Amino acid sequence: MNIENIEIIRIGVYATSILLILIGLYAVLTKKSLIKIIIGLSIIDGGIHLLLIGIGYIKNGTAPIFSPGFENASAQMVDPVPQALVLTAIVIGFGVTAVALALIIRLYRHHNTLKIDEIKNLKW
Amino acid sequence: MEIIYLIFILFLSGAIATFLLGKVSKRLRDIAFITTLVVPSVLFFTQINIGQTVDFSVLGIHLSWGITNFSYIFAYIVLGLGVLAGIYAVAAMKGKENLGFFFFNYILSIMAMMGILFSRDLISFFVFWEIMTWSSYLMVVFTGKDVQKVGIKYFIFSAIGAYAMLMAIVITYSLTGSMMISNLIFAFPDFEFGMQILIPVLLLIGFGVKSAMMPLHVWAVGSYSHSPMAYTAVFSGALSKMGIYGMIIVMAGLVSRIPEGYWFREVIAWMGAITAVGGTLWAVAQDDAKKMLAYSSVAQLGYIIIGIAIGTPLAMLASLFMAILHGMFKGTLFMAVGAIEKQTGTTNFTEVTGLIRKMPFTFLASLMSIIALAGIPPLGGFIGKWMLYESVIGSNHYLLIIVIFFSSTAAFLYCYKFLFGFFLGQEEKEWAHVKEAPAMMVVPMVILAIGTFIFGVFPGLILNPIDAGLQELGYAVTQGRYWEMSVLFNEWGDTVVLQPILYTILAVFVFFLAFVLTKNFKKTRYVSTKDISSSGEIPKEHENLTFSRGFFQPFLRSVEPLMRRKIDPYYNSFGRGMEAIFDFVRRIYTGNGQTYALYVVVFALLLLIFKDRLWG
Amino acid sequence: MKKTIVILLLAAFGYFLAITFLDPDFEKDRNRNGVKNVYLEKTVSELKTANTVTAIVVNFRGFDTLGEVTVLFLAASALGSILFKKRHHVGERSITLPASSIVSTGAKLLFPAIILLGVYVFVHGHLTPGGGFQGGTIIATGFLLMLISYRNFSISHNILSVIESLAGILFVVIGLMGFINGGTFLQNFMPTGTLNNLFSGGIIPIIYILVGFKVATELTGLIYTILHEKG
Amino acid sequence: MVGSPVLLIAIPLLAAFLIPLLGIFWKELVRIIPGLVLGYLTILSASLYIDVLNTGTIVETIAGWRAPWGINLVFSPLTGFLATLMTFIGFIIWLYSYRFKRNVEFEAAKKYFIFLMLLVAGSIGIVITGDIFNQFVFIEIVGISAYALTAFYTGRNSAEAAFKYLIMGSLSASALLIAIILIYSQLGTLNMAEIAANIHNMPPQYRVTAMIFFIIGIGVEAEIFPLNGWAPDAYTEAPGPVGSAFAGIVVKAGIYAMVRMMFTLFDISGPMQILIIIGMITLVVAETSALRQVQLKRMLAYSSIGQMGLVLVAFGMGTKAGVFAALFLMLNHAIIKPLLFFSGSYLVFNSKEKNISEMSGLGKLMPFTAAFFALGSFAIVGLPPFAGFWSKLSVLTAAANDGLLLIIAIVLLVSIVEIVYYFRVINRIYFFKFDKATSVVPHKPRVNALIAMAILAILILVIGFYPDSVSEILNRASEDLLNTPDYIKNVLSTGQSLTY
Repeated sequence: MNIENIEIIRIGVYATSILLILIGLYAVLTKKSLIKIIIGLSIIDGGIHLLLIGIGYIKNGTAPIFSPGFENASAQMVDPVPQALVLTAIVIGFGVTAVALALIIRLYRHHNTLKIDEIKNLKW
Repeated sequence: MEIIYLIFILFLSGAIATFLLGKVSKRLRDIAFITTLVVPSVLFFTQINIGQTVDFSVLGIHLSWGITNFSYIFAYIVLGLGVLAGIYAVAAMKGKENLGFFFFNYILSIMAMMGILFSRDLISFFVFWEIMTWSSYLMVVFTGKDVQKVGIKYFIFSAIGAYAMLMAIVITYSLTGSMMISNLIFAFPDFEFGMQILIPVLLLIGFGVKSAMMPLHVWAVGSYSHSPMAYTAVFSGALSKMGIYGMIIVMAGLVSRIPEGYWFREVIAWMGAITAVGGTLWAVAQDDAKKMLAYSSVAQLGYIIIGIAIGTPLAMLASLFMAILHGMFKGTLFMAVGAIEKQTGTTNFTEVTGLIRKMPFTFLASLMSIIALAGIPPLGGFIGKWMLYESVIGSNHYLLIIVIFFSSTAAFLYCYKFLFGFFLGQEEKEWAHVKEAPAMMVVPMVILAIGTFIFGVFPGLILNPIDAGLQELGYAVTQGRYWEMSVLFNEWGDTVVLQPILYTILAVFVFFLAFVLTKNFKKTRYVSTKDISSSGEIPKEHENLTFSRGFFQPFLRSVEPLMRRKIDPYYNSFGRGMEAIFDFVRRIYTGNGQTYALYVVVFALLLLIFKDRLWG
Repeated sequence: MKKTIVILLLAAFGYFLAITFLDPDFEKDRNRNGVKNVYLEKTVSELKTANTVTAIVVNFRGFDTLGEVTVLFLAASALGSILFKKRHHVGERSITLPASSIVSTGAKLLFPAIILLGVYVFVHGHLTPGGGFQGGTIIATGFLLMLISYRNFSISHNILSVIESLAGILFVVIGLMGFINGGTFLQNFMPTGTLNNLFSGGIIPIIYILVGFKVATELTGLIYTILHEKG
Repeated sequence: MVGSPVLLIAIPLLAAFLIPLLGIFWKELVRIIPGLVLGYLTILSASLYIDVLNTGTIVETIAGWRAPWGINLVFSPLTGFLATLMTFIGFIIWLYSYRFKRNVEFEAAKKYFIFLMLLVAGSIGIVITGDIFNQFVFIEIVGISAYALTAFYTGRNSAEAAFKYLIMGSLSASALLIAIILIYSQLGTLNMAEIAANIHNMPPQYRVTAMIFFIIGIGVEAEIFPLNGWAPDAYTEAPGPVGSAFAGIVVKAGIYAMVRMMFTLFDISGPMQILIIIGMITLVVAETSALRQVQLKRMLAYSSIGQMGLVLVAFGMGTKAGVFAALFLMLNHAIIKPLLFFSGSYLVFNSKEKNISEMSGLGKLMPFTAAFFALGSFAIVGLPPFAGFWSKLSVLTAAANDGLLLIIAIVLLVSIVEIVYYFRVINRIYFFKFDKATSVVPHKPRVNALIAMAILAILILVIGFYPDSVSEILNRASEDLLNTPDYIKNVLSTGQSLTY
């Protein structure tokens, strides 16, 4: 592979993740259903996690795991830090989503609807 | 320990003790209250020397307390009136709920006023100023009547004033690096032009509110008439003088030292004149004694402001003299109204009549105070007014003097109304049972009334300290020179030897009093209200013969165009407009979570668009 | 209308993201000698952990992981608190359709295998791609499978919460033991062994196993709570 | 040496995991342990703080790796001050709510205390951590506990409030992650000190973009203007003590994160127009919105937001006087607002619809609560001689020194609005007649609640009468914030951790 191809891969990853963020934002900003809004948030999260992974990419990189006999292969390894971060970020995103879903159940119990514009008892 | 600290600690601990004792025993509470007022006053007059200071620092700002000749004048008003009205209050407020709270605030406001007089730096000044404001506010709302309207109005205006002042204070600090008042006065002529205008304007707004200067007076009437009368005596008599105190410092210390000062003087003088005229006219129109006196206070403060604005030594003397006298006679009048209210339950002229025999001492005190208020010799008010006229004419404000004359004359109307409405006229059956107020209420009134008389006869007793105080502000040593200019007052200030003319006036007065009190009284036949015949007709039972209804209608009709210009509605509609705008603003918070999410994105976008300007 | 505005806004937003991330300069000036190289080097030389990601997650940035575990714990508690009802009764399961026998039999068959896989993944977290989170999630899917296959399948909430608490407590206690032994929180105080052995990496595998337990129980608890919620 | 900063985080987490276990044995432990933990944290934090003032910043490494590699905790005059304040307020809140939900199910009470403790721990974490990703994790801990606490009452609209909070919270978390990505991709590190040392090597366009995403990411917790839509709802719907925890603890952490980011991370010196502009807008919008509120807690919420706007303005001046004023404001607000929420909760509790108009005459029936509320109101609007005055004065003098006359004028005008709405309430509770139709028969506050309120009230009076009691602390803290080189040096030079 030559350099241009690598750039294309990298930019492709970035572009995809930006696109995911925008799609998620679109869902959050326009969809009326609470569930869809949460899905939108998850999509944003997904995009950001992809972006985070993407910045660790290096040309011809390998996984940052040392196998027997390859103890000195660190130069070829991709950046492990974003991977560790993304692990944490995913779990946190998961926790938030779980709480959000529970809140939606509560909201449905209380308002008998999932439309966000009908749930505004609190305002001004 | 410094005696200055001790005074404040005594006040503070006394206030708390009074409040707490109120939960235990009423008698102890009253005793604690009076003690707390008297002891620091005695300490003040005996132990404090002029020029003695204490210095300390707070948050790295150097502060200093000490009394000057000038503030000593005001201390007379504050402590004198404070103690007398305090004694009066104990009797007047007897049996009311929450008295501990009342006394607590009373002491705090006296303390705050003393603090203002002690402050030699702007921060202490402001701190005490605010303590005075909120403690007096709590007094205004104490009765719980019209709290939302009157109380809030008072506090809003006070806050506007206080914050205008605070702004001036912080600007001063940034310009001079010091909070000392003397440094401000010293450095003021070197400030740049904008600041030379801004700082006095802001300070004058602050002081103008407390001294009820015309466009800022709207709180005064409601507050004066709503707080308990025992406190209003202090409120109108002493507390409003703090505005005067500050105003004098600004006018004499700052404004007189810059070329543009001339315009300040003219504007303030005219505002004072408008205040005087407006206050007088509205006082005439009132049927409620409290409101009438409140408007009258506004008017009187207007005169004082005119004097300050004119700024000649004689005018200053006049203003300060009137300030002290006003504290005395207006204090008495408010106390008298309080006594009437306590005894009859109302303060409306149209309801109460013929109390002269029922409450003779109250009448006497009121009579003397009214004479002083109207400016009739030999009581003190006359001298103040005379000096004021003279100074206004002497400084070539001829238009102004016409206005002042007009309002002084109009003031006679309400003075008469007060006397007639309550004390003269026919006795109504309804008030047959009314008795004189308790001695504890009468004595302070009488003392103050007699004081008015004494100061009217011996003006030098006050004018000399005032003179000394004015020297502190940079006025030349006058030592009687200025009031000697008046034909009437030759050497009165200096010597206690009375001139023949004074003897004459005094003799007439004494004779009149003797006539009223002895001979004439005995020969008077008291008849019931309906025991008259008017043009041969005998009035029926239901016919209203009370003359105090619709007093001065023709006069009021003729000045109606002047009175139509009320400023209240403008403030009210401004307030409503602001509330409407604010109500609109809070609709930003739509309550829709999605909109909030949109805000996040829009905010991000805005920041990103202007990102080149964000750094640094 | 609103959608158009939103699309325009997002287009602008996307433009700014794009000029940031798609700019060729974004790669050019990057600092490639950051902490990464140190991590790769020290993982082998000092921690003797094959999987650098695991080393980072558990050791270098172990504090994050503690926080992350707390987030999960919080989420599980929050779920219970948010869905808490005054009348404390175990609600009917929302899913009322019985699973077909193929599913239920298959589930029975798969369950041990899934659990085993999960355990393998978190035990070998320091050697292979995987670890506590991944393994815990796998185990939770096993329970999810059982829960949707068998209507009567129930797990004692108490046991779950005891395991969950114990795992969390042990995590902190191990951290504190490092604090007592080595001077810093979460510091390794056990022999590190040799690279690529199961027993290597000092406290890393232990913590990761605890994380595995915690994640597994918490996720199961989450699923259980939501399944028993009647909407 | 009494301990180490890491215990400030580890102990509450340990206790949080322990509580469910211990609750099985003795239910009362669930209430007691958080109090013990928070009390211990207060003592620990205070003693560490005294050490720090005497000997200098403590940098605590974690897992034995020195600064840029491992995560580190920085306990400096600034962060120590905030951590001590937070633990103290947390303890007071515990004291106030010790008997909270006494009659309700054990499960609910258990969760309440766990969330409360983790809320405090997370906020401390935000303050003392030296690593941006770690800060993100703590922000999320705070966030999730806050969502759960907001939605605590099942009967009300609380889920709605929590949901709005959650949407904004997760959007901001995403923004924060983008910022972290940008920083990491350009500088290859997550350590604040290392970032601060290298920030000028980062190309400006990425630097500013990262800063923007940071502002959005932290702005939700810091309640800056367009990002604070959740706040009034959450404050209103959350239980009373939680509102005070938001106002006294969480916001402070958010503000700290924001200014640490601006001052240290991005090493901006001099005035920061963006903070001033955002702060002014926040202040004006919030205070004007507060004017016409019907509900007391909502009013307090807007007031709290407004105060935070003022804090940002003061920080934005970038001078030592400005920072001093801002920290002073934060301190006062952290003491006064909980007092207002505490006493306000009881007032709300005794009115049927939570409306201010239904609190007529409660002052006579519950004298202490009403007096505390009045004291708090006096203090927060800045009436001397109470605590709030001195902070307002410092803000104004700081602004005057920078010649920001317009800002002084606006702040003072807004203060008048503030006075109006606070005094409306005071008038209502003191000088109106009690009305049985709208109020319920008063529930008198319990002793522990009264003690909690009294402690705060005494603090207000002490600071009010003797502001110099805290000025030294605040001076040290503001010097610490402004001294970025020392921060970098302290963090990066710490090889081995401290021993004890």
